[in-house]
Order: sequence, then structure tokens, then C-alpha cells
Amino acid sequence: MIIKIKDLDVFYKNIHALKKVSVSIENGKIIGLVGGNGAGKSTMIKSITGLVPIKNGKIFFNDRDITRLDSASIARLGISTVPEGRRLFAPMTVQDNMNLGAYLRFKNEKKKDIEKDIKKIFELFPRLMERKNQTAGTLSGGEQQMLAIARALMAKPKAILMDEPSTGLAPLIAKEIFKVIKSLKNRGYTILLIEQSARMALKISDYAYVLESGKIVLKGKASDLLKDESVQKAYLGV
Amino acid sequence: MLTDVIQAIFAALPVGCIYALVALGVALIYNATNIINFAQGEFVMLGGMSMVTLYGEMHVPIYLSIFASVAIATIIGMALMKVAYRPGKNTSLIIVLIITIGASLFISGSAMHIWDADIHRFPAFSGEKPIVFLGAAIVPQSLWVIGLTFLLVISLVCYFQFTIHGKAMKACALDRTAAGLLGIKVKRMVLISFAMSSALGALAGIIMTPLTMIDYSGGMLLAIKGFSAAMLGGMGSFVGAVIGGFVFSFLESFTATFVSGSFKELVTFIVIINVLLFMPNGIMGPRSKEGLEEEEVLGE
Amino acid sequence: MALLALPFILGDGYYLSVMNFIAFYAIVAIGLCLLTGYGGQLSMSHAAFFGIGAYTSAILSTRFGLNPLISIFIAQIVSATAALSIGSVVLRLKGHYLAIATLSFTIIVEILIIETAWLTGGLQGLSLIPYISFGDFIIDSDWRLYFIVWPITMLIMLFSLNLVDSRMGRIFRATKESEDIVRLFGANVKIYKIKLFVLSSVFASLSGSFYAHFVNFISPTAGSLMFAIDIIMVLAFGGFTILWGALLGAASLTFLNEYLTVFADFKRTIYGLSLILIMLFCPNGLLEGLKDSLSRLISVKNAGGD
Amino acid sequence: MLDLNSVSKNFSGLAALTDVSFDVKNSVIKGIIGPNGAGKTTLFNIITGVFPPSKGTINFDGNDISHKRSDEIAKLGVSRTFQQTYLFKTLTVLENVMLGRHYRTRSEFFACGLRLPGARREEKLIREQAMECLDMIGLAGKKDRIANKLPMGEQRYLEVARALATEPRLLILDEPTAGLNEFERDDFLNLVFKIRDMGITILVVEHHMKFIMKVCSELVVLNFGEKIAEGTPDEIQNSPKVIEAYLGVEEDIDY
Repeated sequence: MIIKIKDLDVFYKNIHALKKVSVSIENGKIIGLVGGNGAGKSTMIKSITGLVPIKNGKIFFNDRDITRLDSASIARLGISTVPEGRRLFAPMTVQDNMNLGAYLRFKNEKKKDIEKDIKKIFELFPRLMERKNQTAGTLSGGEQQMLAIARALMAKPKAILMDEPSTGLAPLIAKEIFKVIKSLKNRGYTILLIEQSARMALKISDYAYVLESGKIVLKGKASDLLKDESVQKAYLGV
Repeated sequence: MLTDVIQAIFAALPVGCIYALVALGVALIYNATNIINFAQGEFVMLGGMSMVTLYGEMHVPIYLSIFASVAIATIIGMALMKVAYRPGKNTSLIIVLIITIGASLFISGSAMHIWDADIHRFPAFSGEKPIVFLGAAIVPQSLWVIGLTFLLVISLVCYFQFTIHGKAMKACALDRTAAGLLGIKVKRMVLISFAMSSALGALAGIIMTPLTMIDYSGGMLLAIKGFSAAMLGGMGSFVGAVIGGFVFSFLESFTATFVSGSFKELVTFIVIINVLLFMPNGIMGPRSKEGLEEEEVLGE
Repeated sequence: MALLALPFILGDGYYLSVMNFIAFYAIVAIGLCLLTGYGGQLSMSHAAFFGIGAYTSAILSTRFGLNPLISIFIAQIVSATAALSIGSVVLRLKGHYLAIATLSFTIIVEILIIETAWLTGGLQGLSLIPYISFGDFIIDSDWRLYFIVWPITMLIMLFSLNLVDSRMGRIFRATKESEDIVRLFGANVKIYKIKLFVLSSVFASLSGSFYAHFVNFISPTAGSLMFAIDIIMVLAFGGFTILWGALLGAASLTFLNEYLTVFADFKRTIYGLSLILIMLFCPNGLLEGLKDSLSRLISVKNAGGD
Repeated sequence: MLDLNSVSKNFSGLAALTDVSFDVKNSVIKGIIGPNGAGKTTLFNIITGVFPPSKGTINFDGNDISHKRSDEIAKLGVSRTFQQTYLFKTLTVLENVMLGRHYRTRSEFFACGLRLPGARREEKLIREQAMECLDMIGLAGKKDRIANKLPMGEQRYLEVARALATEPRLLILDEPTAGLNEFERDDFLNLVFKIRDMGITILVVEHHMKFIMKVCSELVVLNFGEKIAEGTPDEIQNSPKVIEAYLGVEEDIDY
């Protein structure tokens, strides 16, 4: 277990957003966390990355308690985030965004190595390579999402948290993003994938949790959940 | 006539440099924290006054005096950050604004005790003999001011354009949360921007004192002009801040030459109100994004 | 009642004149408290309106020989017109931008006062301003002024308290939190803001007029940047959101000023330091700060007793 | 009563809404659902005049309101609540509701400050009417509390009371049950029905599906700013297009 979340209780903007949620993230796996709007998914990522205060419960990273750390310290431990809404630095170029992803590595590593890494990651995203001198704000939605993922990869993370990477993307482009995420797993990355689009997310996850109104209502192997009728119920309230 | 114009330009250039440096300082802090620092002008005063004592009176070697004067202002700038920057403490804008006004009064008041209420200067870096050009005169110190400002602006631009540290600082200004998620310690960056901005202010004070002389007061007016120059240029842009500074200095210089010396400030402040009203994004800033701000208030 | 009795205790001397100066400050502060504390509009133009009120009234009665009562009245109309035209333009701005714009206005007024010496006396100021008089009854002593200026202060206070606790007041208080939401409840925020700005500026100007006619002398410091900061100090002491605090703030500042005349050199330093300390430790003003620390003390005691 | 005619909205080139048309009939409860970022709140903001549509028209009771200011629209009888409850925190519970009476009253500046008889009478009336609203939602006992110190559930109710105080003809509820527990949600359901029975038309955005399926007689589904379905809850729940919007396409991912 690389990240272990135990009995998390979080209040977000006066709302009891997470109620005793426990999630484990295994090394080298994609863990899916799905649920409808307002189920508490984004609050989950915000609490792991230290952006919202945690009322009760604990979060461990490699057995180290990180519950009360601030987001920069958490990032320094090796947890990268692909945040909700991408949060790119819009007036800066693609290349600069990538460089900033590797910000922590500039102290100990040579600029050359980092540039080599950028090239390597560009192989995953050839479209970004073509636009490396464009500013991030001019990219299309899909490209921006790719850049957000690429920026997270630049930190050489031990775990990546992805907050709704498919939101606002047309189905075909979303599919492309999911393909990339799946290929990341094959390269040995550990990923917590938070998604609304349950079918896609479940398809590429190994293990998954279904969140409804701040509680985990279902969990199990992703392939099992995919067949489970009750997932659809949780979404559409049948 | 031509001589008058050239003389006005000669007068405007060094003053524009000083305004530009103050504007850069204001913009640095504003971008990093959304604080308008009313005490920005005090760093200029501190730099100049320290130089008066160290270099002018104690005859400490010039480089050492400059270094010490900048250091004094920088330390006070960092102390100001500790007082004024309180994220997450539910501090309203008005409180922070009043804190910086208080800081401005406190620093200038203390300066009056440490030094006195008189107007001071110290000898120019390389003589006082004016250079005559087409009938208009310019003193060598003006050239120093122009040259050093140019160097400072270039190095600032390079820092933000070419070093990862500078880019990280820019990133903090753009999106604090995202920067934090990348492991950038936002608070330290804010401290550095206060340090840089006070150092810039001090340097401005050091180079301008032989030219314009200095006393304990007047810092706040300089800060307001600096803010307006930065606004006119578009808060995010360094080049814009420099241009904004020159617009104001030319305006003042030409009003003083061709209308009346006593009305130069009047013109400045009328322009400031108009800039606030009609060009809130400045000349180099982004075009206004219609509706986006409201989207944030009531957004999804 | 206490206010009524006070002059008999203090006698017609130094402290009574201090009391009158407190009233001058308080009237300006009540206006700014309405605008900034309740309406959420951070304005630094009240010094300017104090100056406009003082100078207009003074000029009318010295240069044109008008009865002070009439010139005071005309001065308020001038100020209201100025406030209306300035307000309807700058109130589009918010936060810092509004503060800088109104501050610039104050500086402009200060420069105009200094530079139009033929009218205003410039840096030398304007002297020999006549006292206010009702027929033969001339308001020429602290004692007499007290019974004019304090009832007016109290009336203004009462008016403001009423206003705050009315349908208008609710809109102002809500506007401070979110203009967008208030608009969704059918309020034309823009017009309300301008009205409030005019009212609050007229308060400042009224105080200026009284000041001019009582002190008989007026100089450009009345409309200056430092005076703008003085007024902010009054509110900082008293609390931005408590109307009664304006009285306390005015009193604290007046006494501070009186004691500081001995150490006039320290004025800036002490002002600056107290502004910083108050904003850091009791941003709601001294009154609230005292109340808070008192209640904390009591709760600590109770907890200890249990 | 409310009629949207191919309403579109762009934010700096990005389309938030494209060609959305539907109408709301008198005294019905109509729901709007859709995944995150579908444009629901943008739609509400346009209807209430927070910003104008880039294209299209909105008619309310025969008035074109597409380019009216929000205070003008409010005066026509449109009121709303907010996704993140927005109560004024410097006002008490009662004062928040009294604020809702604002445009139904008319005492001016000086009348208020001088407390003229007319203003005093009006103020008394406002207070009584506001108390009636508080009584209806059962918060009369807490009238002097500071509004945003109430528990979440009561804040939701208070927002509704404030909106009702404006005597709206159309009430817009933006995620009214976020943060409520199950009991509170059932309670709220009854309140919504009660409001409809008062003859007020209701438009509601809500994520909690069980709630919305129970409360609405008609639904509109948005996805990527476009209307993808409209119909009764039954029809919506069985529409493959809607299921796809929520759960994603059923397709293999090859790599």
C-alpha cells in the first residue's frame, strides 16, 4: 500500500462532504473512485493534497502520516496531482509548464537531464511536442488535459492523483486520455483516478470504489463493478 | 522651443526610471499577494537615507554602502511581509491596506527620528558637471540612473524568463494552489518577492538621491504613483510597468515645462483616476474577459 | 444625559474645546463608517469633502460676506454636487482601485486648494472666518458651540442608526458582502451606492463647515492626505462596523493628538505603529477588541472554576 | 411562463451553452440535470440576469428578459437560491428574510433615516411578513441568530424563505439538497411541493437523483452545454443517451 486513507471525515464549505471514507492505493495499480456530481470525489483529492482541512481520520503515504502536511510538502514526498480544471499556467508556454512540473528536481539534477525527460514525455504526447512553444492557454481542451498529465509526470512521482481528467472533453478525446492513463500504468505508475464517467474509468482501473453522498457504497474489482447494475442505480437514482 | 523640449525630455528620463523601479516593486508584490503596498515608497527613502549616512557622511566605500543600504531596506521589506501577508486568516482587503499605510507612516516617522526632517543628498557617482546637448543640459548622474535602471530591468526580465526559480515565482502569482501542488513553497516565494521589491526600491533611492535629493516624507506619494504606473502598464507586465513609469514622468515634465510647475501633480492624479476608470487592464495587460469574474462568484 | 451634563463638569475650558473637536471628527467618522463599514466602499475622499465644506463655506462668508448659516447651507449643496459627480464615476471601481481613485481625488483637491491662492489663501490659509450667529447670539465660545455641535452629532448618529436598521441599511450591509447577490433581490445597487456616498460626503463636509466657522481659520491641511489618514485612524480605533465606535475613535484620536503635541515629532511613528497593532490584534476596533479579550478572560476563569 | 429560445453563451470563445430551448409551464416543478460542467449554473445565471446570453432570447410572462439587469428581472418575479448557500453573514436570520421584501417596499433614504411614520409602518409590515415566511419553514425561534452560523440544513431552508419573501412567480433552486442528510432531504421534498401548491413555478438543478426523480414532473438533461433530452423522470432514466452522458460510452479501450 503506497497510500492508505483511514476513516476520513471532511467538512467542505459547511457540508459534511466525506463520511468515514477509507481507501487504499496499491503500488503500480490504477485505483478508480467514481460517483455522480457532488458525491465528494474532488473533496477526496483536495484532502489528500492538503487543500482542505481534515476533521477526523488519517492519511498515510508509505506508512508516514501526512494528514496535516501542506500541499507543497506533500508534493515534495512524491505525490503529483492532475488537478480539477487542469490549472495550467495559461500565459506560459507548454515547455515552461513542463519545466515547472519538474521544479523540485532542478536542485539536484542537471538541466540537461530534465530536458531529456521532457523529450521522453513528449513521445507520449506527440501533439504537445508540436506546440511546445505555444502558451498553454491557446491549447484545446484535450491538449490542456494532456499537458496537465505531462506536467505531473515531470516530477517523477511515486503516485499520481487525477481529478476528473475527462470532464468537459468530447467522448472521443476523453477516450484518448483514458488510453494514455492506461499506458501509464504499464510504465509502472501508481494512479488514483477520480472520475464521473464510470464506464471508462472502471474499464482501465484495477480496483474501484463508488462514492455516493460522501460515503463509499460499493467497492471491488473494477471488472466486477463494471457488470454491477447497482452502479447505474447509484448514478441515476433508479 | 526645441531646447525646451529636449530639456524636458532630459528631466523626464531619470524620473521615469525611478517611477518605473517603484512600479516594478509594487507590481512584484501585487502579483504575488494582491496587496497594494503603500509602504513601497519608504524603501526608496530608506535606501537614499542610508546612503546619505554611510557614503555621504561616514565615507564608507561606495560598493559597501550600496550593499548595506539595500540590505537594510530588504530586511525591513521582509519584516513587512511577516506583518502584512496573512493568508487564510480571513483578513479583509481593507485591513491589509491599512497595515501598509501604517507601515508607511511608521517607517517614515522612524526615519525622521533616526535622521531628521531635512532634505539630504550625497555627491553624484561621477561628478556634477553637466553635459550639454543641443543647448540642453543633463548631469552625469542622470546617465547613471538611466543605465542602472536599464540593467536592473533587463536582469529582472531574465530572471523571470530564463530561470526556473523566476518561473516558479511567476507560477505562484498566476495560481497559488497549482504552484503548491507542484511542490513550490508559496510563502517563501512571497517573502522573496517582498525582498526583491524592497531591494529594487532601495536601489532606486540610492541612484536618485544625488539628483533629486531626499527627505523622510514623500514615500507614500511615490508609492501611489508607482501603483498607478504599474496599473497603466498592466499589472502582470514588467515592460508595461516601465512604460507606465515613463508616461507619468513625461507628463509631469512637460506640464512643468509648458504649463506650470505647480500643476504637474494635478495632471498626474487626474490621469490616475482616468486610468483606473478606463484602462483597468493597462496597456500591456490581458484584454478583459467578459463575464468570467462573475462566473467565479456564482459559478459551477 | 451624560453628554448634557458634561460641560458643567468640564467648565468652559480646555477639555470642553477638546470635546468639540471630538465632535468634528465623529461626524466625519460616522459618515465614513456608513460608507465603508456598512456599505463596503473603501473611500479615502472624506478629507477632501471636509476641505470642500470648510473652504466653500469660509470663502462664501469671508469673500462674499454671506451669513455663515447660509454659506454652510450652500457649501453642503456644493459638496453634494461634487460627491454626486465624483461618486457616480468612481463607484464603478472596487476595493483597492476605489481606494486609490478616491485618494487621488483627495490629493487633487489638496493641490487645487494650495494652487488657487487668490481664492483660498493658498498655503497661508484663510483667516478671519466669521462665527456662526443667530441674530445677536454668536457661537464664539466652546460652551456655546458644544450645545450646537453635539446635538447635531447625536442627530446624525441617530439618523445613521435608523438608516442602518432599515430596508436601506440591510441593502448596504448586504452589498458589502456581495453586490451580485443583492442585485438578485431587486436592488439597484449602483444608485444606492451613489446615494450613500453623497450622504456620507455631506456629513464630512458639514463637519468641515462647522470647523471653519468655529476655529475662524482654515489651512490646506484640512483637505490633505494626512487628514485622510487621520480619519482612517478614527475608524481603526473605533471599529469600521460599529457606529458608536466612531465616537470612541474620535475621542481616542483627539486625546492622542492632544498629548502628542508635546511629542509632535513622534506623531507619524506612533500613528503608524498603532494602526498596525490595531489591525493585527483587534481589526474590529478597540471596543470590540476589549470586549473580546474580556469575554476570553471570563471564559478562561469559568473554565478554571469548573 | 418561462420560454427559452436557442440560448447560447460563450466565455472567451469557449461555448458554455449552445442552442438550449425549452419552456416551463405554470405551476410545475421542472428539473435540470447533467454531468459536471454541463452548463446548468450558467443557464441559471443567464435567466436571472447575472450575465446576458450571447445568443437567443428568454421570455418570462411575455417579457423579453434576455438583456435585462438582474434587479429588473427580480422585480418581475424571479427569485433563486444558490449552490453554495449565500446568506448575508452580517445580517440576522430575520434580517436576511426581510431583505427579500426589499423591492416590495418603497421607503426612501431620508424616510428610513428619520424614521418617518410611513417608513415605520412599512418596517413593521416587512417584519411581520418575514416572520410569516420564517414560521412556514419553522425557523421563527431562531430569528435573531447570525444567518451563516446555522447548521447547513437550516441555511437551505432560510434561503428558500428569503426567496419566498420576494413573492416570486418563478423560484429557481440551485442544488438545494447539497449537504442535507436523508431525513432533511425528505423534509425538503415536502416543502417544495408545498411551494408549488402555493402556485409558484419551480425550476431546480439537483445532483441527488432520487430527490429529483421524485420531485420533478419534467426534466431537461444538459451535456456539454447542449440539451440532450427532455421528458418525464421515467423517460429520462431509460434514455440511453442520458445513461451514456453520465456513465460514459460503452466501448472498449484498446491500446
